Amino acid sequence: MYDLHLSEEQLAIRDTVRDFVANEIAAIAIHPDRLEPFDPPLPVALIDKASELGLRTLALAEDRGGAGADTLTCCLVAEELAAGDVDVASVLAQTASLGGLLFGRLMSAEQRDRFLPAFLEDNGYHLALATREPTTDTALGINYHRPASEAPALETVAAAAPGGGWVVDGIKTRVANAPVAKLFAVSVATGSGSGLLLVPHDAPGLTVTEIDRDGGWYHGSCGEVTFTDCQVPAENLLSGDQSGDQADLSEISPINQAINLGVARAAYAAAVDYGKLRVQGGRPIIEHQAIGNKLAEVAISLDVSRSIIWQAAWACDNPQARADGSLSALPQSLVSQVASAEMLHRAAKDAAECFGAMGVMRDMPLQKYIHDTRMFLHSGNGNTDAKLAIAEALAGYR
Amino acid sequence: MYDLHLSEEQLAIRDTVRDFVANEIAAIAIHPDRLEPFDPPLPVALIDKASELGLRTLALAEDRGGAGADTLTCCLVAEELAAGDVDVASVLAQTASLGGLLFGRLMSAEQRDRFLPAFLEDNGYHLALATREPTTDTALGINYHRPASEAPALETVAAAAPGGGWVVDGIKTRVANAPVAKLFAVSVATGSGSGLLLVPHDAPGLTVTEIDRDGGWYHGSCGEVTFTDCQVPAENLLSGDQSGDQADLSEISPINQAINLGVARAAYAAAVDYGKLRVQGGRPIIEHQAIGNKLAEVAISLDVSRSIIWQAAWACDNPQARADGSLSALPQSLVSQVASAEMLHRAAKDAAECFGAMGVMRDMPLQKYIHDTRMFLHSGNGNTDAKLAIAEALAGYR
Amino acid sequence: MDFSLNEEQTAWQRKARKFAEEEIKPISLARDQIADPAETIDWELVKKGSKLGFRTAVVSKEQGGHGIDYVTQALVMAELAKADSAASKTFSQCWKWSHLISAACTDEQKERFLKPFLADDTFVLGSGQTEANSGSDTRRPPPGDIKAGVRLRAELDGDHWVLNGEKQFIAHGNIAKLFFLYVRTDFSVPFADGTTILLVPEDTPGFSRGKVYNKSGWRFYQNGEMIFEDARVPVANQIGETNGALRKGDGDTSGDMFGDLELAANALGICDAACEQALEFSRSHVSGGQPLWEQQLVQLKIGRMNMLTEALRSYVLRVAWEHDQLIHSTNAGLAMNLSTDTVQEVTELNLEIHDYAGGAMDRGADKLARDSFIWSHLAGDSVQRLKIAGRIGK
Amino acid sequence: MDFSLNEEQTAWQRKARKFAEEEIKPISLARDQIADPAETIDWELVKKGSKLGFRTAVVSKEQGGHGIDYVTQALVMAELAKADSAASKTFSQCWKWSHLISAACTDEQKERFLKPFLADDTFVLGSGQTEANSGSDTRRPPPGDIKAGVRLRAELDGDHWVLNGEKQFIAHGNIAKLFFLYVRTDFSVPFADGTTILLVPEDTPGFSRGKVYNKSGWRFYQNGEMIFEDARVPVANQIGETNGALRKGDGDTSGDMFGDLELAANALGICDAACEQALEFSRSHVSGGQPLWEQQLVQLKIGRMNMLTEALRSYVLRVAWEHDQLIHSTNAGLAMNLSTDTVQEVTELNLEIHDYAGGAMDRGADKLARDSFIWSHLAGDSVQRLKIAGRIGK
Repeated sequence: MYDLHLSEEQLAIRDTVRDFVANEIAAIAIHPDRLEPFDPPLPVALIDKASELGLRTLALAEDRGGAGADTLTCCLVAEELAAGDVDVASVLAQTASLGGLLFGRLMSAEQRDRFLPAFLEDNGYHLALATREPTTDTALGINYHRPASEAPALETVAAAAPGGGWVVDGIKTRVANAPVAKLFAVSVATGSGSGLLLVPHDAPGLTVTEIDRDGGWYHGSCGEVTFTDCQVPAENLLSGDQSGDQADLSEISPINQAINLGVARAAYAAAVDYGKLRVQGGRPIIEHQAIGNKLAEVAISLDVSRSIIWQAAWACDNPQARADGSLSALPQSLVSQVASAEMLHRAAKDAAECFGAMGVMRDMPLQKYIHDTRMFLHSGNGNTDAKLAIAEALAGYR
Repeated sequence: MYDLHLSEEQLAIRDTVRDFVANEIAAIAIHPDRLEPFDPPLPVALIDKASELGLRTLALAEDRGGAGADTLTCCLVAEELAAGDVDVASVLAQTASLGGLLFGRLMSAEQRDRFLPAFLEDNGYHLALATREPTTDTALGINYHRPASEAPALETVAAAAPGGGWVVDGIKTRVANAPVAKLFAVSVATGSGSGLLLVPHDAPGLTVTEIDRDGGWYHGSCGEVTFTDCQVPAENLLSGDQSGDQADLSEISPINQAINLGVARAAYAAAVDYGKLRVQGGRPIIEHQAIGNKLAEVAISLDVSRSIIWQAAWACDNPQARADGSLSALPQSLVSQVASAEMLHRAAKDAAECFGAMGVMRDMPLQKYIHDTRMFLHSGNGNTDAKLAIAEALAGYR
Repeated sequence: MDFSLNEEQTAWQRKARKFAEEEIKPISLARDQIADPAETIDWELVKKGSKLGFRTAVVSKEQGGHGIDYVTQALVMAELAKADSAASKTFSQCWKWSHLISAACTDEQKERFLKPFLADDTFVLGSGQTEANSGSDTRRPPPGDIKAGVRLRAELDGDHWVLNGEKQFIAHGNIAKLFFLYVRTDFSVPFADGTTILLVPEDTPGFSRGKVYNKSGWRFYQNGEMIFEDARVPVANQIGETNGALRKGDGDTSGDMFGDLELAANALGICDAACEQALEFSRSHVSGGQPLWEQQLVQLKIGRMNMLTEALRSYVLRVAWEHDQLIHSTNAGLAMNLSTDTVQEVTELNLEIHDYAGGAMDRGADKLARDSFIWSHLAGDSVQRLKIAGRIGK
Repeated sequence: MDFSLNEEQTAWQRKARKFAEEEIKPISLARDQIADPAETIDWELVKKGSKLGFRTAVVSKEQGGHGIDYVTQALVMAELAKADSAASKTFSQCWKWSHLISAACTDEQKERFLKPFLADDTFVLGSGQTEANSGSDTRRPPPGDIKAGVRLRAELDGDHWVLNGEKQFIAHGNIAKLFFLYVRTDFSVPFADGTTILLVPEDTPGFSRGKVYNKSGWRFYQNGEMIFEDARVPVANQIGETNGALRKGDGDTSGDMFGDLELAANALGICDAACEQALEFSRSHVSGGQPLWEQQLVQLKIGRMNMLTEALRSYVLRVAWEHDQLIHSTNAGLAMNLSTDTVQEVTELNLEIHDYAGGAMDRGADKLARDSFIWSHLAGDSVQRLKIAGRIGK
């Protein structure tokens, strides 16, 4: 039955996080240090505090020590956090999502017993998924009419060690959370195929190089991970097919979109406040038609984006809704990505425009909101690629 | 609890109407007569057939002979009908919505007893709401920063007749369904204030002039209604405040937006079919990146529009969802109007572009889809006005 | 750098403006609303315009025309289009092929075809390219595909070509007295290498006209179907070399390049009309006790309409100048692409201005929007953009 | 109509292109990434450019400058901006006020201020308009409101004006050697009627520089705060009449109108850079075994980038020509407005082309987008659009 009411639990967690952001994050987030796009330090202390609130373990089942949050709830939390600080939101969202997936679906009971206690115990214990290789060429769009090609072989190889266990060699790049992760799920080619291998951050032969923020264009924390004769116990291989699950964790996820929404919302809130405060032409600028109209457009963008991001989030947890005709057959996460990324970037720019010269100053947050939403717009292979993936579905290639 | 599943009933009614459209409407809708934008005849026979299916009485409570449909269900039906024929959808949506309102909320038991039987019995019994006057000047936006002004006095007056009852004089213009309506709800000034008066179409002194289609820019059926010494029984006045209800029936309603969506969907479906069929450059044009990308954009527009229109429809029936924080505080029907009207017009144009020269031919439906979605884009006072209404809310004027 | 017009250019511009204001504009809306697509053209208007020189404006003076340069052509097209875009196109469609005559016809052909064209005020010219299965392929022939493109077959029989097949959506297909027909003369090679242009008079035996297309806009300007059943066209009517249709025009600015300028200049006229309508309406329509013009959002829209229009004008005149200088660039095509975006946005903004009336849409504003949708197909679809963009990377 | 350049224009364009390619482009990204906003300017570059004549290009030849016309100015600004938009602005900011000197200064003032300006390769000029509470109001003074606008107070004390107050966001506020300062000389009338321009040398007693603004783009070009505490400026440094600041410049093309052209021409340079980057990347980056260029969507984007850029170029050159002819129109302002939309869309499309790299964004592409956001505020916000649009309805 169609119903847009959030549950009492969802409303409560949203309020809690909103208060946390107002009380703990807001002031720190607009410190000039944090507004600097070139190399802002990761606010580790804030992330740890948010962990204490349970936001790191959000998607773990309640009986495993988490909050059992569904994807929509994760979106609510991500939006609130990002309205405070996009990096805090990104690091936590990545760990929370991966935590839900790894401990909830992919690990065996034995593996869970080995890794879960440390994960629960340590507020600084983050997770990372290392799948992208430097030579990865997604190549969607070239020969758009081509038949689906096979995925290229992984260049990161886990070889069976003579004494048992795996020896991993290879490089993974643009791994979100790599610099802060204590456990990596690494896609590897094994003799018999491919799979995800759990590698602790202190495994001998594993090194992480943080990717330079400015050139790197990422949110949160990101690094390159190199494996050189890296020894991993045999029992760390995850069994079963994880391809679908990995897709859920791509950059095109409703949770990432909710982070983008949070950023744009912060820009909007700042602009409305300023519009009521700033007097030019003899009255607060929000009372000028041109500014009022612009803010209305931004407000509409936020509402529309939220509506479709939530729809996509719900679709992640309710895949049968497509089959029963409640939702269209399109890949909902791609739809909401394409539609919201452009709207939200535009929203941030329009909000900043209300600030005049202050919209471009590095000691003010507006320029950062623009930069952040621009990064979301160009994340992964960008909107063009996402649209082509939809086009391929329409054309019936795959 | 957030849930996007349509109910089994909703899915069933959607399928029924979809079948009806495919079997009864589709072929007639693309007859050159119906594609002519200058003066297409109203397909009365089709409307009557749809009435037989119960679509005219959709929103009446079940115990009063209707289907008890909520606003979302009305949207589902409207989209399906409009994907077949926009005029059929418009006439039925107007009668169905008004029926739900008049018989469900506004009429006294006595009034209902008098009018309901004839309404239920006669498949050609339509309803019209006559509120707009030739001199109406909504004037939103002039002195945007002004305090809210009082509504201007109605120029249509119901005077107490010496022998009892009302004598109505005045003109109402752009009254949807006027040419086919058997009962009008007319906003009138009375000695003591204003209210809605029920006037049967055959009341002496009531004349309807159909508004010329070409210059008129409307869907369905539309006319000017003149009252000259028109005698109406005293007991036909509706009691209570109807201002909020009238707002629900304005041109800016999610049901009208769903009709627009149905039109754009028809354009999209035609373009996808054609894209798979038409070969140029050595392959079906859908297999060219440029066309595939365009169709993906159209598909995304439909999904996004549907998502926000449904949200607005649900918000109509669940006003408390704003207060509890499940929805934003913005007027949802305006949000979905602004956002969807532009997207859907663009979608129709893009779909038509795939047809080359055939996209502009009057014996093909594409040009009509463009014209129809353009009318929705410019209905009422247009998007500019709707955005200003939102802006006024943000600025806190009202 | 000099943006000023010389005396001749100004004179033609003035003449066109007067004709447009006094003769075209008063009948434009009425012609638009004629239901029968075969009855929309007003021959009296064509005759009047012809007598003023608009029909034959680009034929050289030596050959009996007026020999106006490309800048003047752009100015005249825009002025006429401001009153009625389709009427403007009716005249300039004659120019398109006048250009080809002067660029590619032999003296003998000029003698045979130009003279009657110049003498008869109702003699309009037509093209003949598009076919049912050759739309985009006509514009961007797929390399190496011998099945694609024009299929109207021409076979040599003595000193005649014998034609069989059909053409669709042909400009002036139902009224032109002379056509420039693209026929396939070699099916063993791709279309681009096996197509020939023939001059086909209306009284060609075996040629008949099919239906007249009923368009949503551009109604004054008619399109029709052409049918050829063993139609016989003298070899003497062939333009250029056999199989050389798509190679003609290289090194000149006729045909394709004129067509690009033509659409851009015509769109400019529609934009001018929209700007004028919007300003006029915003000043005369009172809402809330004040003219609409007083509203910021109205001013912003009218500012944007003018901004887009003046940018297009600047680009159109640059392209026209380049044509006069025989400079080849991607500008003509890019300006044509741009004119699509511009004319559609500007006419849409004009509709928005008219929204403030709160009721029925102004018919004039509606017509401009309908007319401008034609650009999607002619000037701005992905094929017309890829065709131009492809040249940038070369 | 003539779009060609004369020899002098071509020569300056070539000289600017060479300087941009050889001197500016190699250091542009490095200057952009200097964290301290006071350290971003490269004085060696300024000196080199000055020696080539770029700093003093618009001072008349008689007065010791180069006297280049507006068309040349537009060409030079675009060429320099192609390598670094902010560096180009650093030079042209000097032109803006050179124009004012020649339009409004007395011979005595020219003697006193032009000579040192011409002699010193590091002598850059600054404005001084915006204040904390006068942003939009400076651009569009609200009629009749005596509280709005510039509040920096100047009071007459013998033959000196005594200044108290602050200026914000002042171009070259921290480095200029001479400022053109807008001061309020009458608080009993609206700003537009009570403001005077003073020439303020950097060593004026009572003047001190405040913070240097840290901008997200345009980093080479610096902005600072100015503080005046009983600062004394000789009455002899006043430009034009007392209270006549906003009436100067009427009838000439300096100041405001040059500023409009300046932003439009500078944006054109960024667009050129973006088009070049996109084409280069699309040809060199291979995906799926083929250059990106082979993809239709890539071609469409590059086509659109070029289309928008060439339309802007056409409009910019038309505006420059109008300035040279002393023709007044809304074109300068509309071209400036348009340059905002164009430069932002074109640089955004360039980012989209670079998306295909699938990873980190190209720093050069990112810089172009950051630089172009400055236009929102300077050239394309609602105030800058209403200011121009308002003239259309007059």
